[in-house]
Amino acid sequence: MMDWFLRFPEIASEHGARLDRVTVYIHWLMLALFIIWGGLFIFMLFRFRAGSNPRADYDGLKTHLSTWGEGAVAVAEAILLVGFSIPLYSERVDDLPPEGDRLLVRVIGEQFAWNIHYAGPDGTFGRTDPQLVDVETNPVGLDNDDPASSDDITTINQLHVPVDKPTLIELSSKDVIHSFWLPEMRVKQDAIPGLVFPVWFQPTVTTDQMKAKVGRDDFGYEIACAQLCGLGHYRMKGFLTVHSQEGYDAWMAEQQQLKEEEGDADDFWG
Amino acid sequence: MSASHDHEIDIDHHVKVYIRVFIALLVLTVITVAVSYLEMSPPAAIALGLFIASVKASLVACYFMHLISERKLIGYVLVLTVLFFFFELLIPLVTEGNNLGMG
Amino acid sequence: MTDHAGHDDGHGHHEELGFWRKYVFSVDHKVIGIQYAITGLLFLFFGFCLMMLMRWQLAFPGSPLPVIGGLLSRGMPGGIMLPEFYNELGAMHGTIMVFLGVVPLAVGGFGNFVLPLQIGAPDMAFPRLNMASYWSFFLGGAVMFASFFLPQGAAQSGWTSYPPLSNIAPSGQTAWLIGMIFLITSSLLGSVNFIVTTIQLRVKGLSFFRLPFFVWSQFVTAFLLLLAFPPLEAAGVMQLMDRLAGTSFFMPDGLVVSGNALEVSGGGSPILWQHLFWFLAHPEVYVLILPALGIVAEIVANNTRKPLWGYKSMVYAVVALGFLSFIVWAHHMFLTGMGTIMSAFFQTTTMIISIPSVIILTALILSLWGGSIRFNTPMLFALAFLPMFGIGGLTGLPLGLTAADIHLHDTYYVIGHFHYVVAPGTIFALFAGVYYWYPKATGRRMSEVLGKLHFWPSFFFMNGIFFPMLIQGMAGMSRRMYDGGMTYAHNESVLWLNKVISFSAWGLALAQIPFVLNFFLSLRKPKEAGANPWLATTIEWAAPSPPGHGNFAEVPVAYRGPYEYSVPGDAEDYTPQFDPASARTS
Amino acid sequence: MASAHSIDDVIPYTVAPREDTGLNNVKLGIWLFLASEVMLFGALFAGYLLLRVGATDWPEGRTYLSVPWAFTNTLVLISSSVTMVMAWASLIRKDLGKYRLWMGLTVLGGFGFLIIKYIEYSSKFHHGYFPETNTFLAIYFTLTALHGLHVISGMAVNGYLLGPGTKMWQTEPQRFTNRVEAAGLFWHFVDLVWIFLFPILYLL
Ligand code: HEA
Ligand code: HEA
Ligand code: CUA
Ligand SMILES: [Cu+2]
Repeated sequence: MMDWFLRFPEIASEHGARLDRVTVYIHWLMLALFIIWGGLFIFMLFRFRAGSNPRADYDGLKTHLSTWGEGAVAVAEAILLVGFSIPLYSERVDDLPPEGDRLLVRVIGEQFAWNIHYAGPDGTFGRTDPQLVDVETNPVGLDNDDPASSDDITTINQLHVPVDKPTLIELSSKDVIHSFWLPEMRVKQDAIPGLVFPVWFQPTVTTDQMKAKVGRDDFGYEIACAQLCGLGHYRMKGFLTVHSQEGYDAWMAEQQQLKEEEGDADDFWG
Repeated sequence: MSASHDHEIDIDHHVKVYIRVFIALLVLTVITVAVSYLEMSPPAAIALGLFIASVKASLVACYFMHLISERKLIGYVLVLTVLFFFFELLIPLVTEGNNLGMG
Repeated sequence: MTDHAGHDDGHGHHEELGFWRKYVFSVDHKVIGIQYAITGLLFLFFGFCLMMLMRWQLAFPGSPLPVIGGLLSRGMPGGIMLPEFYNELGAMHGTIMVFLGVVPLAVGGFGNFVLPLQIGAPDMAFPRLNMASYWSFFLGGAVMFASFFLPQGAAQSGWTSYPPLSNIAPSGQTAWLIGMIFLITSSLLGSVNFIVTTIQLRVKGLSFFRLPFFVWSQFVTAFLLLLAFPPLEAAGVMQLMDRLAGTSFFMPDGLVVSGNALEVSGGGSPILWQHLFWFLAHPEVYVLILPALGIVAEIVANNTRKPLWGYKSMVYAVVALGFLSFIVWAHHMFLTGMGTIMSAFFQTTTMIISIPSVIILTALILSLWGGSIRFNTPMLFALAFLPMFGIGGLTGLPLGLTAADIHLHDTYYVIGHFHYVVAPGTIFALFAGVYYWYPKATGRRMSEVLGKLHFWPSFFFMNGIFFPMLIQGMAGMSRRMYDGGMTYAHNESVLWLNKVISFSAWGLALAQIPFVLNFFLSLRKPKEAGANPWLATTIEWAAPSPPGHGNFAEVPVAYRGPYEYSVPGDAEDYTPQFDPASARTS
Repeated sequence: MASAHSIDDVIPYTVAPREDTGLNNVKLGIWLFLASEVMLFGALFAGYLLLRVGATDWPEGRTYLSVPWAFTNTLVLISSSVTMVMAWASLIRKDLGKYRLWMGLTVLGGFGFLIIKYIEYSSKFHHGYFPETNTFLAIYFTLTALHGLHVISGMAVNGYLLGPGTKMWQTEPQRFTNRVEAAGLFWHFVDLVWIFLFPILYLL
């Protein structure tokens, strides 16, 4: 019932439901407090209005049951904190998916786009250097003299990942602070220049499956920017496509193909 | 002003103390500089440097600023301030001690 | 210092000051309080206007705004708002509401006017400092206001001014920083004054546990201002250095802006600003709420005609709140890459700090039990404050749990959370305070009919504005969206609420008309309120309305606690603190 | 109450201490102000630590700054703290002449400090060291400039108490002594800040 009431976005990641559960529980607590206090409040306004109670009682309420109420709130908060929020958050930031069984991608925010950088089949990222950045042709500043760069794929605003496999993102920013947000994945993390943060999620529903689920053919997962980053903040939108593993492999092969066709000029973006 | 609790006869004694504190401060300043030329590991050097500075600062606060004989209320204010000052020093700790940076 | 000082042995000698010394550069806490209050109200109104412009853009993205749009040609060419201008409005709405509206009204206005009266003092401890504090605030406000007329407009990096964005922003940001330095100076001068006044100038018999709760709330607030503002001042100086002297306190190596590597030395940390900002700004939010709680407590006690329930626990709670507010700041920064230990620490302190708030609110609500409740206008606003602050405070809880904050951070849920606390919360309390102390300040009563006409629609529209924001936030709508979030498909189902909110906001504007009328028309009524129109117990009601120079005809003495209403055995249902006679000696 | 001033004569405890707190208003006020100053410099200090710990390499102060000058300046400032407290002591002894002498020396000490600071600054600029050169110099210039502003404010107050402000000694000696004490507290605080800045910036 609370889920319906809270109207979360669709959910498509393995950990998302557990995060939502905390939100739901705390809202139950809030609702209970509000109803108990609110009910009492309305009752007292009615019962103790001057018309019906012309002379006030100096001592007022004599019980101290409320202390128990306050204690109960504290206990409930402690349970949510220790039992749920702290371990869940810890899982987000400490239990990063181990090497091998994950896709590693770099995401670099800039005003006002998301640059995506794949290491390609060799699994190593080519060297990057801010001095080499060119908005049009080389948004991440990839050094093409580095052999590891040769199979690297960069895209703008297009993040493609396979389903049911953890994706680990190395998040950073070129200019100002952005915030990388995948609403359906329940992933949000500030992208701060000068720092690189790990973000990970395991998608459980492919884009196609989600299209069927919500009954809309034009559905697509979005990447939103959640931190004010200038006048284009509102339109700093990217797209996330969740493929089946085969679909993802096909996409990656296609990108490699395209990259070769472009030759050494890497002004490709997808 | 502390006239209410210091008697004016005390002032000669006070002045003597000021002179002694002054000399101590001079000596400690020389020591600070001398110590900085010793070959020490940076953490040790920083700890020692700050320690000497704290001693000097306490001398100034206790004697020149009369904290040693000041009313309790001022003491409370300062204890509170020092506490919040340490909260401020949590800032570098929070940032550096425990962040996720990978690069 | 003046030379025309009266050589008179007696106290309370009224000397004639010229117009300027009496009303403009006055050192009388009452005049300064009223100056603060009027300036604060005007800034609230200005901040409200900025917000109404934003709400137009949010409800009808990209459509030209009739009439008014034409006047704002820089930001709204052809009446259509530019994104830069939207960001200016947002940043300045936040800044103005917080630093130029609520704080001056709540602390500068009510604090200055009421606090010395409630403790029986003739004035503040440092009257000239008090005047300096007002004028420093005024200068800060003038700089902020004037910044809209800069070629590239006012600050546009949010009220939080996160660098590097704010470092590379146009000159409005410099004006913002300079304005903030004036405002901070003003608050520092003011807070020293409040603390010394409270400690030193209490009349005989007024021990700390006989202070009205309002005085306690101002006292704690003053400590927050005193100790939390300097870090922001330091941060402001550093950002000014970054902008004007080319330093890189907040800029790391290797920045590339619009494809060009930035020519700075680098080595700085953007997060440092956030820490220094929130080190102030979290205590600051309690600066916004504590005076409001104080006002509500006074009015609730007076209009239930009984003592506050659990006065002592409220006092302990407010002190605890003030103390704890210094160690929760990083709950605004959960998503800046915080590890488990630090986030656990700040989640825990955040949950702990909610407990004293619950205690205060519980005490206020349970104070109604056994009361004889009068529903006059101040009481209506004070009563409405309770559930509104309740909603605002409760919605703070999910934000304090990182697991929930991952989804809710930087969405309209946050906007809904804090507006519930500050708008139908604090603003209502401030309205309550205006209605309650207006007779003391002017000797005249405000109209009850207009008051109720102000209250009910305001109550309705406030909820019409802020409740939908919680729903939008839950659905994933980001804040600070120039187009109201229509770029994103996941917002589609809640976009229609933008119109509901905007129309409610304009409705709220109309609902303020009775207030403005009431405020000014009541000034023309006869001065018939008398010293104690509400039959209240605290010491400000011993002074004549309006109080003269030196405040009290004779120095009052406090004989008992602040809220001795309906004392058994007393004929009247109130036994003032300053009244020597009572059936019950305490 | 001779030569009462319009507002002050109605405010209690401007001169004499309140019984239960044992303090007068000015004394409490100046300490509260100093508390906020602690937080101000504390924030910059926290910033310094954060930037230093986060830096890949941090220059030794000596590579840019002159230890001998700073050492001299430390001595100057410490001495002026002593002269300040002696000035106050002379007032307790009711010796205005001595007060003038010591207070004059204190103001002179302030000038000395500023002159040396000026020499230091201009030699930095001369070598092409500016705040924008690197983070170390940025924090060095910011901290010392802010401290310098405090020195200037302290000198302004002391200068007033040495010049026109002395008039009050004739009419309200106690109040004047209180003012000198409060000015002294501020001046010692400025000294105290420098005692930390010296090792932090120059030596460590
Ligand atoms: C006056 C202002 C004020 C107050 C009092 C509070 C109070 C609280 N705030 Fe809020 N907060 C803000 C103003 C305020 N806040 C602002 C301005 C922001 C955003 C700034 C920005 O980013 O621009 C913010 C943001 C903010 C965040 C960051 C969110 C984010 O950016 O992701 C968090 C996270 O922990 C938080 C938590 C809390 C908590 C736990 C409280 C607690 O203290 C609340 C405790 C109160 C209660 C628990 C209520 C008790 C209720 C009852 C007892 C029931 C009563 C019921 C009836 C009467 C019917 N707040
Ligand atoms: C104290 C703080 C405060 C107050 C009171 C308000 C009040 C209001 N705010 Fe504001 N708001 C902020 C602080 C505040 N806000 C902050 C900090 C932000 C974040 C900025 C940022 O993102 O950087 C924000 C952002 C913000 C946004 C989000 C913008 C965005 O993210 O893009 C919106 C959107 O609707 C909004 C709306 C409102 C509304 C409708 C009110 C209404 O409640 C206004 C009601 C006002 C009144 C009722 C005043 C009436 C006064 C008079 C009538 C005076 C009469 C005069 C005389 C008698 C002389 N606010
Ligand atoms: Cu990028 Cu907002
Ligand atoms: Cu907060």
